[in-house]
Amino acid sequence: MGSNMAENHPVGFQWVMEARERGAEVIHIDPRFTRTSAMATKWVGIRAGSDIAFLGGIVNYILQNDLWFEEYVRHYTNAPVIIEDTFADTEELDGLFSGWDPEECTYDTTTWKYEGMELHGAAGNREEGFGPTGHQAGHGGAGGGLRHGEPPSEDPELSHPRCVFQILKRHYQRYTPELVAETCGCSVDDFVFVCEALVRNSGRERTSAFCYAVGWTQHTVGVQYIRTAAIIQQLLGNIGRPGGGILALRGHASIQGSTDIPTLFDILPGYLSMPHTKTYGDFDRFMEANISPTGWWGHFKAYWVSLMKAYFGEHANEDNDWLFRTFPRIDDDNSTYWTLEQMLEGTVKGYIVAGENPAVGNANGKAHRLALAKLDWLVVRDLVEIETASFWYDSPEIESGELSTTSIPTEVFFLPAASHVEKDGSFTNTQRLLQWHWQAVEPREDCRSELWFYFHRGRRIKEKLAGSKDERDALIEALQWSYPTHSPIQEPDAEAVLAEINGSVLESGAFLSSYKELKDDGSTACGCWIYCGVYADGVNNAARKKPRWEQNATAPEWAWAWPANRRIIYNRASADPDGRPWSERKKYVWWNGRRWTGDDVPDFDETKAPDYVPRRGARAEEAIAGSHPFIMQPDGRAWLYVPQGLEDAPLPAHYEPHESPFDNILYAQRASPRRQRHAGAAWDPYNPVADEPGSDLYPHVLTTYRLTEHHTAGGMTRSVPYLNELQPELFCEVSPELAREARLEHGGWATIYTSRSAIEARVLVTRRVKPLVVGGRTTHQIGVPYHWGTRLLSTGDSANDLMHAALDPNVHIMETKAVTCGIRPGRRPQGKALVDFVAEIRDQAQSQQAQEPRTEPGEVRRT
Amino acid sequence: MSSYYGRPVIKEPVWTWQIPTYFFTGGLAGASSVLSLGAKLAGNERLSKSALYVGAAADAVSPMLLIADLGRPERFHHMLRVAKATSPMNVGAWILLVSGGASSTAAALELLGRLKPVKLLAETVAALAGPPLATYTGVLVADTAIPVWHEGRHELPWIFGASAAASAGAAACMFVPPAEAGPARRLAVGAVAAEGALMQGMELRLGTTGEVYRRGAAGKLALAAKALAGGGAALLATRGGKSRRSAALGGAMVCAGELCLRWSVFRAGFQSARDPKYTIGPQRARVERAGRSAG
Amino acid sequence: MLLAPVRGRCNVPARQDARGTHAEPFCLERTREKGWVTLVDTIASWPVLRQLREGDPLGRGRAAQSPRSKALRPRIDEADHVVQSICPYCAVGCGQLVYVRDGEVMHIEGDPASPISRGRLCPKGQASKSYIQSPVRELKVKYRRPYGTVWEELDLETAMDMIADRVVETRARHWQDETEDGAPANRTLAIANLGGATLDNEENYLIKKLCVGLGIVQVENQARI
Amino acid sequence: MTTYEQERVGFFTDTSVCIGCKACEVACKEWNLIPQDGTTWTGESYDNTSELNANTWRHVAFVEQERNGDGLRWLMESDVCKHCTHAACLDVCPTGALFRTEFGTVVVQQDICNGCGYCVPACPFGVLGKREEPKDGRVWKCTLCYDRLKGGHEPACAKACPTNSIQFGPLDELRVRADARLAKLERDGVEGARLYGRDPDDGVGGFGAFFLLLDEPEVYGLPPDPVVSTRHLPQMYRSLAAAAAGIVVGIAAAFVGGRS
Repeated sequence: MGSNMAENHPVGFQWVMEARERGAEVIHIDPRFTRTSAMATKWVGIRAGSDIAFLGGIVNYILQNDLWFEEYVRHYTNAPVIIEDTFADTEELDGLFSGWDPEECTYDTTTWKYEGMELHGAAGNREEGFGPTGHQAGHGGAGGGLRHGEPPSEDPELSHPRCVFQILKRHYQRYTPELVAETCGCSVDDFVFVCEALVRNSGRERTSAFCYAVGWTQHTVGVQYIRTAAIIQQLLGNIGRPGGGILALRGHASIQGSTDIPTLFDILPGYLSMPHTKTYGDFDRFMEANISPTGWWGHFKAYWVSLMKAYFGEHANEDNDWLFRTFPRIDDDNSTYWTLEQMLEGTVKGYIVAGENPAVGNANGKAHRLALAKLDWLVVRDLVEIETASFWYDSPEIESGELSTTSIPTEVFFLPAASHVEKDGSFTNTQRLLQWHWQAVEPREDCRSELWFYFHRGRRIKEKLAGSKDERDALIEALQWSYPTHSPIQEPDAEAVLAEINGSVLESGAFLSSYKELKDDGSTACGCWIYCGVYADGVNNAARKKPRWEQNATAPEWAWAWPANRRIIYNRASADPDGRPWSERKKYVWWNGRRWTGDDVPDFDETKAPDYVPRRGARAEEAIAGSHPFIMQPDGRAWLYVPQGLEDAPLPAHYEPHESPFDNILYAQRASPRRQRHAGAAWDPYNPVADEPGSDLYPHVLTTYRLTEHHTAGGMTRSVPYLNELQPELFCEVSPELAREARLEHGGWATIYTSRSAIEARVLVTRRVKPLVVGGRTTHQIGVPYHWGTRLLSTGDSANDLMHAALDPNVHIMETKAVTCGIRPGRRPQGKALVDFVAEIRDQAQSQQAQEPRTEPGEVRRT
Repeated sequence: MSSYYGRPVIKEPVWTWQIPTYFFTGGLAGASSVLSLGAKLAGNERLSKSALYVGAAADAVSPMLLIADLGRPERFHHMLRVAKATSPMNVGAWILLVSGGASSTAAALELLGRLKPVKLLAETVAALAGPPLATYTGVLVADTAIPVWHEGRHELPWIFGASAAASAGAAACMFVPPAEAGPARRLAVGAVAAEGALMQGMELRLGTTGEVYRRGAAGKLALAAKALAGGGAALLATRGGKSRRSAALGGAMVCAGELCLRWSVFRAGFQSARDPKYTIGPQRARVERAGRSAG
Repeated sequence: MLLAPVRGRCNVPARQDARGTHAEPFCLERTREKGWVTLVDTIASWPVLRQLREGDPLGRGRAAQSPRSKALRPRIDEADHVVQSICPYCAVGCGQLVYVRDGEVMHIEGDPASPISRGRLCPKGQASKSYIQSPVRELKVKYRRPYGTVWEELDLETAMDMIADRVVETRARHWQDETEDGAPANRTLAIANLGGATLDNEENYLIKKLCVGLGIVQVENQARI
Repeated sequence: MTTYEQERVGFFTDTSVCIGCKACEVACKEWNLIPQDGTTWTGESYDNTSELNANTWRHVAFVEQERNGDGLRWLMESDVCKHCTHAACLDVCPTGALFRTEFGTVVVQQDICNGCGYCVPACPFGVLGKREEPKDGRVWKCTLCYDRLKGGHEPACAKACPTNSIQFGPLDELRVRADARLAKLERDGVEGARLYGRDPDDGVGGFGAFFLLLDEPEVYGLPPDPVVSTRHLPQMYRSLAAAAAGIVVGIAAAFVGGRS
């Protein structure tokens, strides 16, 4: 679900095909019948944006029919935990949870906590990760706040009305097969088929896996999509076991790496939180907020201090709180779309873009291009001149007259980048595997790696600021910035950087082999604690290339997986509470009486017996019992219910997409109340929705997607002749029924429009897209790939120009997988006429909408 | 009948105008050589000489046309790299080499009036090579996957042969005074009649496959061929023996008709290849007749 | 760091006649030496004669084989060395073998040793060589001055210096010690950095590290889209 | 039975596992340095390649089907030169440019081909095409990576294929594998599965590159009962001889007729 694996991860899909050939059921649940659907043993078509209803229905099916994996659920999840009586569910509040503040549009998440649990950190202090709004920075973050590893109140019988299990049951009781069919537009039979197949293939002897990609994440409730799958997998015992899991199929070579060693605003390497402006500068308080007393995050300080030593070396020491006072602070949201807003407002002056093409790849592309024209300076680094670099002379806005080249002040530097074969380095793939790629040839002419660009830029800046007495320059002066270089262009040695990431004992210089060796006293340095061990003993383990035929199926000597070269995390769950494999067939890691052993590196203290019970006052992982596999969690359990750490819900509830033609069948609250919007912002107008007047101007559901033959915003494929001949043009997929209704001609042109913009695309009429009946009403879905822009070897309109920038509040990802739109036959107006065309429909819609404005319960309407 | 988006199953030929023109010139050359030797044996020196020159000229033009059509003209001699019985084109190249060599030698010696025995030998060789030269092109097109050609494999050598004979006779009529052109006239008229019957018979036998001869460019050319050759033959038959001018006109018309005929066959091949029904239909019928499953 | 070179075994130039631009215009096999012996050899190598001699009377097999075909070898055998790499597109992380000759990539194909991909590649990964050698790839710095209408040339060193200046100046002018509420900020909100998911871990590490040092907090990448 | 200097090799293309990714098309082009073949959007499902020709040696066909009660089916098939046992292209080639290699494959030798184009209409599958690019003019088709085979590498397309839909190997082995595969699909109740070109007794003597299809061949643009045209060559030569004799007789008759 939420993934088109055969098309977007074809080589990974070989394993799915192999499983299918061995008899595995492969189910594809997707709005479109794709190449993945064609390969699946079963395809279920659902409406884009309705996945939580479908998944919630599965949860309900499992619970109502008592099909859950009892021993797994009882011992490995927080099902028995009793929740505070302040908690109120969406069933009671018609789509809202307790703690909703309609003014701030946030939840007070203290109402969701475990009963009897003290909130960790001083209450009301709004500490990062611990504030009542539940904002979570680090992945898996320092959430929880348990004083010890066992929650205060539990009901092992799972019958207490306020225990998680009963809350879960009540929460999903109305997600019946009939309701799922009505909401998602599928048949009851298809839904039940999926439930039965999943249940049949789970348990002691069998496991099932979910694969997802941006079809799940690009929603205003994206995190909750994945959460719902997590609930199913916990109930069926499919986590931490071979063949199980929820597998994120990520889209870029090192998008996992760029999250682990983040180029993200809110975290530091290894998912350490960035300090927040609201932390008031106190290091001890920051530590207190982030060190989880129980669970693995109890070592937060060692990781933090070691990172500061890697960053600042001798300049960071205990006496100056490891330079915490001068460390930069973030706000609640400094993400891409926030930056976009700041650019439009003129706050952002300079923008450096390396290997990304926001003018095409980001939602509401037009806003991005208009924003670029407000900058003082822009640096673009890529292999080809992408739309982000050329906006000032050939963007659609130049054509429409909204921008004029001679009035754009932006100074643009385009610097050609080096490709993967022109530099050494490692990518972290979607299964956390760090794989080294060796340099094969020297980059030509001005082409340079990012390693070169950032290193030499940093070097120059440090030189320019050398000797500065300004306080603001203290940190940059303290920054450790010397790396050996090689070759005539002075390319920094990537292995030296990897060695710094791995970390070392400062005194001896010995490379660390495990994050367990990290110290909080400044004696170790480590650039990313979860990567510690990749350069153990000075050996580049990411570069291990022992052929697969010389090792077992786990291939532990091919590259290196974080953490600790572990291939399946939480693999202690592959054994029962007593440490025995759940079954011979699914044997993976087990307790042999003295230690944990098996086919993988055990994700557990190797000598912690299954019957280990933490003593009172135990800290960190010592506070986790021997029967609790989820060691990163403060209670060692998988969370069916999330008491803290999420902004929008402790339990996933079905909400309509921000833009959808329908009301929420389940609740009065239509869309997620917590979704991030830019209400009233001229750059991000929204279509009227559901039964609002004017919504009939945008009656269809639009979803975007990728094709095998291209890659994301096209910067890496629209430059390749062989690929462009395979998919040379933008098209839209519509059903024969919609084609008839809208008079669209196969092979002809269609204009698709939203409040943001309009694009033209060739019409591909196909039975692979089906009209769905939702809530008794027929709805049409339109699919558009988003690879094209104005430049390179094949050009076309950008689907992302149609998209709005309403976001998921947890991760600030936009909802490009389900918006509403209108469609007309023929090509779109050109130039200024395009702007007028879009504005005319928008104005009409908005004036109709204004006559009968609609307010959802969770929303205080602002104009 | 299903097909893949109506796309052709087989490829149209890549040959251009030179090839049907060569079919004509090659046929003309081959049949003229025989006519020349026949006239010589019959004691009709005038006719023999004219036919010899016509044949030699046509023989000389033919390789030029063929070479011009090649994707790599400079590699024309690769045609003689192998001796390949399975390739009508290779066989034809050898025949053309022999025929062209012989007829040009004969013509040159005739012009120079020297080495009579050698000339006679050359004439004999040319006349021996002539009939296969005139007919192998029928096999050449028939030995392809093009339904209308391949299915017409029984008739095509005959049709091409008749057409060759007609053009040889007609060409001779253009250059030889009517009094001495009697055999040529009879040849032209008889061959046109035979060819017409053969074409009709082939079309009938081919059924649906043959319908391309009534459609599109092939149809128009077939019609033109019939009109020109038929008209020309009629003119030759009625007035060719009396009027030099009529003989020339009639001869020219028959030649033009034969050229059109080759073009018609040529175009019919393209049309037959382009529409998948001509490829799939008979094959599907064959499969069903045999009661097997395809593949 | 490079693997042991894979040396070619034959003398057919790797890039010969790949696009058919300079095929040999001969039929009878020609050799460089002159003389009667060669002529005899040449005639003897005439495929028509070989048809009889080599038991291929119809000339459809070995008799028709040209010397070039006989000597043909895969061009990767001519590589100076082969480098193990990883596909730059999606996150599956397929193994690639990069064949290099004379300092240029001559071919890229799947690495059979990889337990992830088993030597297979998708169309994008398979097109990696065309990607790095794209006809529209940029090799030079391009500069557009404020309000400018054209790209201008700029020396890389100068560009780097100018960019460093821009960062220093913008940062100095728009530095925020504290937020409006008086909370410590230690940052500039006037500079943002985007990108990282297509880059190496080491590069991401330097980006984040440098941005932290400079107080640039708006560091983002494709994980957000 | 023809014997080859080495074991005869070929492809078994199993369309039941083809995901339509077109890696084979690109792998082929990258290895064989084939020119680009135009950027036309066809609207024919996801197929913008359309056919095999001089600049496309692997072509993935896409067929969208909706069958009553059985839902949607999206057939994908990577088509390629069949390397026929009795290959018309090879038979008719006048220069010997096309020849049977030591691996039993059929290859155009680019240093020999003079672009006569005879093989183009001779092929019952429409595989070959003449490259019209300036200074080329020769005919090109799949070589089954002749150069790679000589170095012991498998053909580029088979190597790239993510799902092993394209399998390369000794033909005898592939046939055994294909039979087992068909039997499995039949057991699993997969409708319409059949082997295409596996049978050595068919009109071209079996393919060196054969297929497992899920529908009739023509659905994929393949001929249902291809026959090598040279099978009828003796018959055609007889017609030729007869017609040649006919010319002689006719001309003789023209002389004789005048005397009577």
